[in-house]
Amino acid sequence: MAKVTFNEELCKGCQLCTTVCPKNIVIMDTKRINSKGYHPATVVEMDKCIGCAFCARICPDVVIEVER
Amino acid sequence: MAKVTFNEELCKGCQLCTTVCPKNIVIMDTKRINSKGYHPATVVEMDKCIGCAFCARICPDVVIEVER
Amino acid sequence: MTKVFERPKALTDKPFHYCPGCTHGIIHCLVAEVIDELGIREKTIGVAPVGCAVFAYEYFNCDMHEAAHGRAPAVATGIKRVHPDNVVFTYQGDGDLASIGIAEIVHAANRGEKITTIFVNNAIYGMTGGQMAPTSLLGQVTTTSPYGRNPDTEGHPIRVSEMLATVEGAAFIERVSVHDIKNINKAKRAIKKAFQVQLEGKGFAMVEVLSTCPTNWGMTPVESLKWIEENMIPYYPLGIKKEVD
Amino acid sequence: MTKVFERPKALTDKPFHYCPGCTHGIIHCLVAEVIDELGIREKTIGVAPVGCAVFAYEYFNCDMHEAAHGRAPAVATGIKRVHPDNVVFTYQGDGDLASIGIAEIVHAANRGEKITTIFVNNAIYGMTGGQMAPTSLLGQVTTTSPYGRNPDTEGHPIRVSEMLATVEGAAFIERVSVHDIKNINKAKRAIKKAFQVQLEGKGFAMVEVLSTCPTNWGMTPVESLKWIEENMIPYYPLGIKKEVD
Amino acid sequence: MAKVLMKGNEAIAEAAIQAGCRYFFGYPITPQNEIPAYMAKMLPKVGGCFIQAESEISAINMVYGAAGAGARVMTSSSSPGISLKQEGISYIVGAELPCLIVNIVRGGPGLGGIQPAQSDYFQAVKGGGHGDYHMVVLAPASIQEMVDLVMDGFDIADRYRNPVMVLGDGMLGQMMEPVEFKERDIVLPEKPWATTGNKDGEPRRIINSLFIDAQALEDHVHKLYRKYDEMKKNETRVECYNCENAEIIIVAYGTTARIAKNVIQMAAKEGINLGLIRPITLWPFPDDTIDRWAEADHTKAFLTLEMSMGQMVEDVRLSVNGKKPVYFYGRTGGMVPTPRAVLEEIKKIREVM
Amino acid sequence: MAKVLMKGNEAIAEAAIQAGCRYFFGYPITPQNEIPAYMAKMLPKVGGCFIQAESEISAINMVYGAAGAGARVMTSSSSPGISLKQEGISYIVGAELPCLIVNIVRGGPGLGGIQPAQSDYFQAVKGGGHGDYHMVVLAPASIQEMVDLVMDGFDIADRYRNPVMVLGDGMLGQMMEPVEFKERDIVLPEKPWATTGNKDGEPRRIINSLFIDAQALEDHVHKLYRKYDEMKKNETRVECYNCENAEIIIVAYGTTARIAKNVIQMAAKEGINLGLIRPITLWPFPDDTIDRWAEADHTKAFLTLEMSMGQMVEDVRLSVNGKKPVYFYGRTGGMVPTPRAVLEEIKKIREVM
Amino acid sequence: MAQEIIISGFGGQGVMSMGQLLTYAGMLDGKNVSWLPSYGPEMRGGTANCSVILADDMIGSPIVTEATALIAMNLPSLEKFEQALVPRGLLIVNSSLVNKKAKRDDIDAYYVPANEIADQLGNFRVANMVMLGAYLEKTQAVSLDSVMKSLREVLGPSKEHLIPINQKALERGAQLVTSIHQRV
Amino acid sequence: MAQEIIISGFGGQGVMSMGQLLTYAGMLDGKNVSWLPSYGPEMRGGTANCSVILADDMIGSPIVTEATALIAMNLPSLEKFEQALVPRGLLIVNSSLVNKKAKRDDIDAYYVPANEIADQLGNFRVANMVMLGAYLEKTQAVSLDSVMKSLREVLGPSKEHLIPINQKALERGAQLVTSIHQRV
Ligand SMILES: Cc1ncc(C[n+]2csc(CCOP(=O)(O)OP(=O)(O)O)c2C)c(N)n1
Ligand SMILES: Cc1ncc(C[n+]2csc(CCOP(=O)(O)OP(=O)(O)O)c2C)c(N)n1
Ligand code: SF4
Ligand code: SF4
Ligand code: SF4
Ligand code: SF4
Ligand code: SF4
Ligand code: SF4
Ligand SMILES: [Mg+2]
Ligand SMILES: [Mg+2]
Repeated sequence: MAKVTFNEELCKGCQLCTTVCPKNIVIMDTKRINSKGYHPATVVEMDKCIGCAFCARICPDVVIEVER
Repeated sequence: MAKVTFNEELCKGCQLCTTVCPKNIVIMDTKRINSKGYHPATVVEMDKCIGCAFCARICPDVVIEVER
Repeated sequence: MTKVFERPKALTDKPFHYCPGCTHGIIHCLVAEVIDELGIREKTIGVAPVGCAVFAYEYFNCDMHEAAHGRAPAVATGIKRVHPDNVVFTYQGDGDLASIGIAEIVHAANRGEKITTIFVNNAIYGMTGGQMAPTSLLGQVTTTSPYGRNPDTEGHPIRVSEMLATVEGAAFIERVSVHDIKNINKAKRAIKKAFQVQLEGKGFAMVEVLSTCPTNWGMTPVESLKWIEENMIPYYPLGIKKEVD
Repeated sequence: MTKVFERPKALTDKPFHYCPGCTHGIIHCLVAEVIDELGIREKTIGVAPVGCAVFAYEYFNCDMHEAAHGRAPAVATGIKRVHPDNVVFTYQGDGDLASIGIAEIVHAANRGEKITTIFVNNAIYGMTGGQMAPTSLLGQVTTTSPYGRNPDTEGHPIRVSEMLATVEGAAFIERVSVHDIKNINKAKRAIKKAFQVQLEGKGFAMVEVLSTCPTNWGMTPVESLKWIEENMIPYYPLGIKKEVD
Repeated sequence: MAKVLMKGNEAIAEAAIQAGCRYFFGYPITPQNEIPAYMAKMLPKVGGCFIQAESEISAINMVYGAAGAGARVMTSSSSPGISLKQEGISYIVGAELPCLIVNIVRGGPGLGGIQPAQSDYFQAVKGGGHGDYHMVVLAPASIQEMVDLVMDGFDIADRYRNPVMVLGDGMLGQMMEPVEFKERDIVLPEKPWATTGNKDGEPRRIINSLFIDAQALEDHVHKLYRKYDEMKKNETRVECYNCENAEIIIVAYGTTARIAKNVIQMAAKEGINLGLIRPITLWPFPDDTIDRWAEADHTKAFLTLEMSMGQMVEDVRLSVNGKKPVYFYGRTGGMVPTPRAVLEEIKKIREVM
Repeated sequence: MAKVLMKGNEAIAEAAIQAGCRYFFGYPITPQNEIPAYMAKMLPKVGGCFIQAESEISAINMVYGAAGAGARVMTSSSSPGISLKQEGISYIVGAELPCLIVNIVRGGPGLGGIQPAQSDYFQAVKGGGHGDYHMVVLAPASIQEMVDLVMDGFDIADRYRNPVMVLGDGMLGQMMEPVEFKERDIVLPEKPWATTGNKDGEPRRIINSLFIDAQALEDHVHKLYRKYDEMKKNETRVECYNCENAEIIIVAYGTTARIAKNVIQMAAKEGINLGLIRPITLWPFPDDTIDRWAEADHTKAFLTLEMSMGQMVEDVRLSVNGKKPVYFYGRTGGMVPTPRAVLEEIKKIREVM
Repeated sequence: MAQEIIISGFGGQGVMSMGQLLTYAGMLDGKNVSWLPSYGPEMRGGTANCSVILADDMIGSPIVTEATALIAMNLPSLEKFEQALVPRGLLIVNSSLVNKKAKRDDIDAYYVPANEIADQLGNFRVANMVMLGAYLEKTQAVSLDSVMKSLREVLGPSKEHLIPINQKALERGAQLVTSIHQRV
Repeated sequence: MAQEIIISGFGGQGVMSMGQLLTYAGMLDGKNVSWLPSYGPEMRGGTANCSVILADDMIGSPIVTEATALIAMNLPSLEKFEQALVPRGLLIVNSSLVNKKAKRDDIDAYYVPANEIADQLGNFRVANMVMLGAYLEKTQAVSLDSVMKSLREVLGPSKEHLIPINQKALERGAQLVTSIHQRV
């Protein structure tokens, strides 16, 4: 049981987080756009998250918090 | 048969030449003083000179010419 | 549930101004985590460079000094000599450290100045819009090497870590990368070590971090990580270059 | 009888201003002989430093440029790029090259600038009256290290040749000494090689020459030669540090 | 030739190349980066050489070497980088070498900002480096003038064997305007003093700024000052605009001179007669021209308009020498004065006048 | 305390130590080498730290760091070395840090010579670095005054958080005179802005000269200039000597002011009444004082006496503002004017007057 | 009368090139012209803007502080520059990204869904041309002919094939502001 | 009247310290004093010289251009500075190294074989004190008492033992110029 939280307003849509998730559950939310003009990253199927924090670790904008 | 010539006015009396002569014939002429105020180096017993040019080689002020 | 990853205390709340995907942000985060873990935030004084990280003084949540371009090691020396019990670090780009500031880093290292340097090598001048750095790779196209870096006229990329490893005062020098999780973790360990070396008074410590500049490399952030792996690391071998006990 | 030793053509008639027994004079003579032997006097342009050899422009019988302190390699770069077919050399002291001018020499070497550098390491600032140089030995007393050079605060003497040997653009680097006839002869061969490397367009070439400063070392000229042998050479090992074919 | 639309910085670079400049040594800094970029691209195509030096100090010393070797050579930078070049500039003057130095000024002091400023006037004109010396300082107010002055600048530098500085600012460097590159006969002068290799039997060429004997150094400085007298006589340039009946004359150069013209037009609509004296050479300063207008009855006052806290105003005061009041209006740190604010200032002056 | 006989350079160093300066970063250069040598010897004994930096640029940036860290800190150099420090000085001003910078001036431009000169006046006073800024520039004329001004200089620097420059020359640096070190209570001010480590709950301390927003930079520069107004009000120093009935007033500082006193004595013997205005602060310049004497009926003219081609004379002219003629006599390149030659010059002026 | 235009938006929206195109065309039309970019670190991801002046008289300052027209490609641009418009100034807003209206009522405002139109045309990059078309239609500041010539110049032979879609975008922008008069 | 003295010789002849000693003594005597060395690369092997002023009034320039006395330790010094003496100025020449006479006849010249005397005293380094003794005898510029005090100060405790020989040298110099009046 793990949880990731995105501070979406900080996200710059760089996609780095999407490349490291072992569960492939981090994706870009192309439907939304934050106030900086970027599509933010988000997690689908949160229940698959193992809380490895890889996504957070690689995020250059410290967008992601991970709990486990 | 070799010959060394000193351009005495250039000599600064540093004595380096006196330390390298294999024949020990280069000495400081403590009786004379050149216009810069130094005792110049000179050769005694020129006939012993083998023209190795060590003295000239080490002289920092290019005082010495050697012929052979 | 406990937090396994959260914003380090040694970072302020200020969002980074870096371009999307620029790994300066990752490196900031690593430095901040190390400061937190070592519990030295209250005695750390950071020196910001001139380069994209010029605003580092807004991000690191400790006392900060903004140096002139290339002079961070001299500024850090001034600070460290006044406060020998504090922890002083510089954060510098490759233009800053390897080009205009090469004299300052060589001599800080040679004096064995007890400071820690985080050297961000992204093979380009980011802030000024993509000029050639001394670390730019052969053939790399930049605004000032428009036909690709040519070794005949511009020389080869300089390996600063290897060079600094030759001076006696350098106590710890390692090159790391942040292009994947494994390497990010290694990078963190190296940075921690570089601060510990300072705390132990051993001498100068530097970590060279291979980093991206998606904007001026003209790549996506994801492509950029790959470019580090495929192009930079072969020329800039990772690992410890110097370690003194 | 034939002359086996006479004043080289590449020296002017001007008597040197150096102190009695200062080996700057020997080194001048070697450089001039090499220029004569290679027959390149008419195409050689020399760059004089700021240091005791500041008046080198009065002694070398070729076109000369007096550089700012430490900047001879940059000046030489400017000249060489304008006249790539000429032979350009710098003559620099250890304060000039290893301290204020370390950035310029590192980058000239790294660019593989096709110039020849004669680096006179006398472990002190001669011209300004005996201050510590980056190359001063541990414990050496100078006006700015009055209690002897202390590695904790002033760092260890820097081995520039070894450091520069790490950069790709350096094609030939050798350390020599002039404390006795054998070594003087070796020094001459090294200097000749360093000019040949330039003539062959191979890259940057440097010869580091261990040299005396009887005046500021507070010794007689003869004692000074001994001091090179007994104190400098053990720390500054002689020999080729880099050679590229 | 037809007009082309060009950024100021690129126009500078192109003008230099057309003037026969084949060597450029520089180091990146905003807001002048288009100059090295253009040079990096174009110089190799014309057989020239661009080097990004490791620092501004190296750059100016490469210029020193290349100038001594007889090349037409240039460097450019912006404020902090120009500060770093001060020792080198002083050497180049001392050794009597020609070269062109461009400063695209930004706000200071320190790291300051990157927006346009005129706060390096003193540095350029009074001598930021050590010792007694001067440079001709050219202050273009349009991209066209930048081109023309860059070309003239090289000639002036060669004529007197002295560096010439072009003082622009971030606005002039970054803006685009149509510009025409007039055809010029480029005749590079003979440089019998340049280091090229000493041919047997000819005198050696020595580039040097050291004169250890004080009397020799004084003689040398006097020689430089005789050249400066010549420059004052021959090279002073100034534009007078609408001064004939002006009540208040604005003195401004470069960007602020452009603004002054807006002010004059706005003022004319309100029936206020203003003039502009625009020094084109900041050194030599057109003191005679200013003095002449100070003598005129209709001139009641001067207003010096600068993007600084007041630097050129001292030269204006020296020129006016107490004959009329000299006021000052300035913005600094990258702020550009608006025409309207300047007009308001002038109205205030008219009230107290 | 009893008087001791000391070289100017050593007196500067000792004064700094007595003023509580514990950090010195410098690089050797003639004719100021006794300062670093003295510091190297004495600072370790008082728990301070001397570093011979790798260059003048490193030295000024070490000063920048140490000043930011709250230390009383100093550097010294001579002309070419001071040129190299210009960027750093501009940063220190921009970041509002106190420190003392000593320039023992030698002849320029370029490598020039090593004999005494006053040709760095413009650089010191108008700003050799980029951007709008000023430093208090102190010009001692005796070893005793050097000592006193060095001590005052540190206080002034701290009071305004701005660098202070002491402008000497090779003669003042090398000569010996008796000097007394008066006891002072050294109270180093609190520096709540200095980088010392950020205690939890307290605001961080940031040393910085970057203001990327132009309006913010202008605000910052205006803040600096409010300090400069204060300095002008509080720190201007000048000596007037024999001006009461003087027909011609010599304006001179430092070494040339000493010579001027010889001239005045020689002239008095010939029945010529001369005075001396000696600016002790070159910035802020004592323009009010000069203006006051310019107003006086007995004052027929001014003669500015400098070891330069004429630099301070501009400030004198600005102060006099056309009220009386201002003449200039100078030697340069390390030549020191003889009293007799100056007197001859004055006689010539009297003829045309 | 001189046209003094501010064009503003995110970096990447073609704000600078739109300005350059207009300036180039003005030059071809024989006008005095100037183009001035904002530059600085805010270019990174933040807003970018440029000033364009087209005049018959001499141009003094190239900075537009009293704009006759504002082309706002995003919300921050509208908020930052609305107040710089002269009374009766022309405002063209990219309504695809801006869901607010102008606050002032003494200006002529038009809301152009430039991104949608560009998407319809099949290339999201030509949103700027849609806006430019609208501007040109309203002001006739330069001839369409010159704009097309400039375009050809700017795109160069390698991008010749993009001319038609750019022209289309210009036309669609023009049509829009003649049809839907969204005057406030 | 002020004493304005030039002391000149080879580096190593103790020219600078002789000047400092005199200056120090002047200070102890309550006079205004100044000492100014020549400095520069010519110090290297060439000549060294210093200016000393001892005055009751304020001292302006510390450079002596119109000397009341010249102490010439070698030939170049005599040649360089003879013309700087005021009429009736005092010249003291080290005749051990200088085999020429002064050219001027409007000055008081004394020839002191200082090196020989120093050698006789057993320490060639005190030749400068012989010259100083001669100067003091002729001018009474400062008290012998102050000179001895200064000497003690300058030599320091470690060289205390050198005081007697220095004093002897001073005395011998003084005797010489009273006995052999080599006035020109
Ligand atoms: C003296 C000086 N020279 C040049 C500059 C311009 N400048 C700012 S940042 C920079 C280089 C930045 O490159 P780097 O250090 O590699 O950092 P990055 O932006 O790549 O992180 C330059 C040249 C300056 N501010 N000051
Ligand atoms: C910018 C600058 N800084 C300092 C000096 C003073 N200076 C002249 S020579 C020298 C050092 C000389 O030492 P080195 O290079 O070792 O040469 P050496 O005299 O020992 O042969 C220095 C610091 C200067 N002339 N210019
Ligand atoms: S914590 Fe790990 S598993 Fe969970 S979303 Fe992030 S990367 Fe994926
Ligand atoms: S790595 Fe961070 S900034 Fe990048 S897309 Fe993911 S959450 Fe957003
Ligand atoms: S040539 Fe050789 S043998 Fe002859 S004097 Fe010189 S060193 Fe001695
Ligand atoms: S080595 Fe040369 S200078 Fe030295 S004593 Fe011998 S001849 Fe004279
Ligand atoms: S320009 Fe490059 S280094 Fe700078 S923030 Fe952007 S991506 Fe990072
Ligand atoms: S000071 Fe030293 S290096 Fe210089 S000339 Fe004298 S002995 Fe040689
Ligand atoms: Mg970089
Ligand atoms: Mg040396």
